[in-house]
Amino acid sequence: MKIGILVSEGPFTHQASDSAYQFVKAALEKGHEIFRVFFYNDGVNNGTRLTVPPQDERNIQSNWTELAEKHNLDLVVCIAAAQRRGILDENEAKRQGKDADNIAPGFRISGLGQLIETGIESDRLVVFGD
Amino acid sequence: MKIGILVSEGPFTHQASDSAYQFVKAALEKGHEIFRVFFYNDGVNNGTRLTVPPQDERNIQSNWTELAEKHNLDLVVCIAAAQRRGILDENEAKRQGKDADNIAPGFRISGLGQLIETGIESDRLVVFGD
Amino acid sequence: MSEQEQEFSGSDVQKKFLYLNRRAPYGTIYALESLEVVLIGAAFDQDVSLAFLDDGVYQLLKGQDTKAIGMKNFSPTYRALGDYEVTKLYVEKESLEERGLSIDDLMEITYEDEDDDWAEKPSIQLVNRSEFAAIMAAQDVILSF
Amino acid sequence: MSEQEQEFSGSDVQKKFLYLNRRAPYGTIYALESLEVVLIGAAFDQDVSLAFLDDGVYQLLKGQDTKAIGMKNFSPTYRALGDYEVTKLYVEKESLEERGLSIDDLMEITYEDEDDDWAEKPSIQLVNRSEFAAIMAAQDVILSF
Amino acid sequence: MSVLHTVNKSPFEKAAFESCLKHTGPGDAVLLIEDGVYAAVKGTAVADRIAGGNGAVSLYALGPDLAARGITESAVIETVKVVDYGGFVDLITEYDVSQAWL
Amino acid sequence: MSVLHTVNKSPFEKAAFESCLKHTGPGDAVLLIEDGVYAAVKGTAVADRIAGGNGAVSLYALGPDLAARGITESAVIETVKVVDYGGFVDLITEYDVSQAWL
Repeated sequence: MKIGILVSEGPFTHQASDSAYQFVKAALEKGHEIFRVFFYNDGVNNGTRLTVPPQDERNIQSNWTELAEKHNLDLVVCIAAAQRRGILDENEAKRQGKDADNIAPGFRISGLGQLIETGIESDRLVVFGD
Repeated sequence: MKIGILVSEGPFTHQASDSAYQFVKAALEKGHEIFRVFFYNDGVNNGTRLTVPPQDERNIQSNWTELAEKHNLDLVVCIAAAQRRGILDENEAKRQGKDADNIAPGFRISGLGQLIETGIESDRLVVFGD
Repeated sequence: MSEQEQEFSGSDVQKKFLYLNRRAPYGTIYALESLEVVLIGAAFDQDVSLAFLDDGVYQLLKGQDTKAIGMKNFSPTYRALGDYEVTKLYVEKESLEERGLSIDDLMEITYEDEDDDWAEKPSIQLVNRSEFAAIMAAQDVILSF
Repeated sequence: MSEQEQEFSGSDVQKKFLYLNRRAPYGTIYALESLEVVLIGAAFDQDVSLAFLDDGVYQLLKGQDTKAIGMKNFSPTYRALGDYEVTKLYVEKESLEERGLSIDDLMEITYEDEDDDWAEKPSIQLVNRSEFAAIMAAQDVILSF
Repeated sequence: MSVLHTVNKSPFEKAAFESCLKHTGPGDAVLLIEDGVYAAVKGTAVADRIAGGNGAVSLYALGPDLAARGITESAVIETVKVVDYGGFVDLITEYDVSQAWL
Repeated sequence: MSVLHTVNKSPFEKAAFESCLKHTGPGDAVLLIEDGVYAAVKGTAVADRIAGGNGAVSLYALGPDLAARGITESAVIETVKVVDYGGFVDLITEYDVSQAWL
């Protein structure tokens, strides 16, 4: 089946992103297709490359990045939610006159339409939040 | 009186930071001293300069920055919580081998001891969270 | 957005989307950011419904005035939903009652029915708790906030 | 940290700090990050207590095994609190009971009492709900997570 | 010593309000802020928890949060005093310590 | 059409679990994940909500979340089936649509 994922909370504070990650891994192992993982609300905070978690803890961002590389996942950060919370790619930083960006490899910033598209194109949409 | 503030949630998602800001303004107007505002848990996300909120909404980060400038407030972001969530100043970015930093003007990164000190040195500690 | 809209306006996939709102406004951002999805989603010619239950019914209260908390009052946007052809707002009766509220405490939200000579009709439909399971079971996609 | 510690170890300000824990572990980070404050705070020679009520009592359950969720099991840290001279852990009896738990379901947490020839003593004290108001009222600082 | 308890959660969504009421002592006060102010409204399923509550505890609700949510002062239970942010500050200074029921 | 309801909140902290149970239809299932798994434990103040519950609804709890929280499978109410992440995926595909009670 084609499965879409919505992650509504940031890394570490709520288990949502961890649960979504474990779910996606299990779905891929069972041969399902992950149409897209869409990060909304505080979920956009999963997509910053500036995190430095303690060495004995999981690195949620790099877990997602590596899974995306391995399985060619589409990780999309909502642009409107990202602007509120300070997640930018190079283009957005330029456009907004900011002197730095922080998007992590494997993530891309796009519009909310990508979430609706995920709902339309996927056989199932699974929501992980607080 | 000398009042200390703990903010445990990030901007926009929960009202905690807004409530803390309104409280601090009111306390200053009444002639109280704000010993320190300490940002912990997701509260550290208040301290990124990369946010671009919609033009018809408040800018929580710049509200704090301006209040700090006007009243010489001490805005401290917890280093351990900040590392988990990708909030860095220039020194930390260098130390961690990161290619960018995102701390906002008026905020500084320091240890959890600064929270304990706030509890010891303030007559009252007020917690704003989720 | 417009690119996507074009891409899908020609598509014959039409799904039933339910936006399920269970949280109060202002204390958290979920109500506002849910509404932002609804507005963008309206461009995609899908069959859209909104449900308000539990504390979600507070989103529709009349007379919200956010000046003193320094936040934007986004409640007028609900009244504009008709212009986006979002016309089905299910509100749970029991959720209202537990909160001491009736439909008179809610904003008046209407739409113009193009199939009925653009007659103005109420968008809000009161629904009993027992009917909600069937509403959910009828959806293709449920987005909960 | 060591600078701050020095600065305060000579200070004669000693306050009563209560860390109030009301949330379960793993679902959210508050339990873990509260514990991190406690460990740092232990360097400051204050009078420290921890309280566990509502879902906070779940933090102390025996037998936590986080391998399959990919998160770090931080529960062993509670047992190390005695080494940090954090020896007062108040657990609410009613919170346990509502959750079908008794003190036997909790980790054994002890400290060595330097005033009693280093005898090993239990750190956990069961407290009735009605006693908690007095515990709170006795504090100078309450940090709630 | 007296405690100012703050509750910022809806009594219908979270147990914080109920837990707070169970842990107040005589001379304490409860201040409802943010989504906590819904507990101050007359005629709800939880209104009797306040109206019939412990008279030894003073009850307050934050006016700006009531107004934001469309709750008029006439809808607020009589025993609850409405304060603004300045009043919030005064309460913090009047009581010895504060406890936030998050 | 059948609905898989997921609950990720403790039944003692939030109303999500209770609200979920009130909104299930025959043929639906409820999967407890994250802090939601505390609702699956025997002998708690909310256990009768599940044990005595609507037999038309199937009940599941996520094993990895139970283990993380120190809950052994023998402590889980008999009518609740324990699944792993693979089982979670299977449930998502078996039911027509999912609803997350956040």
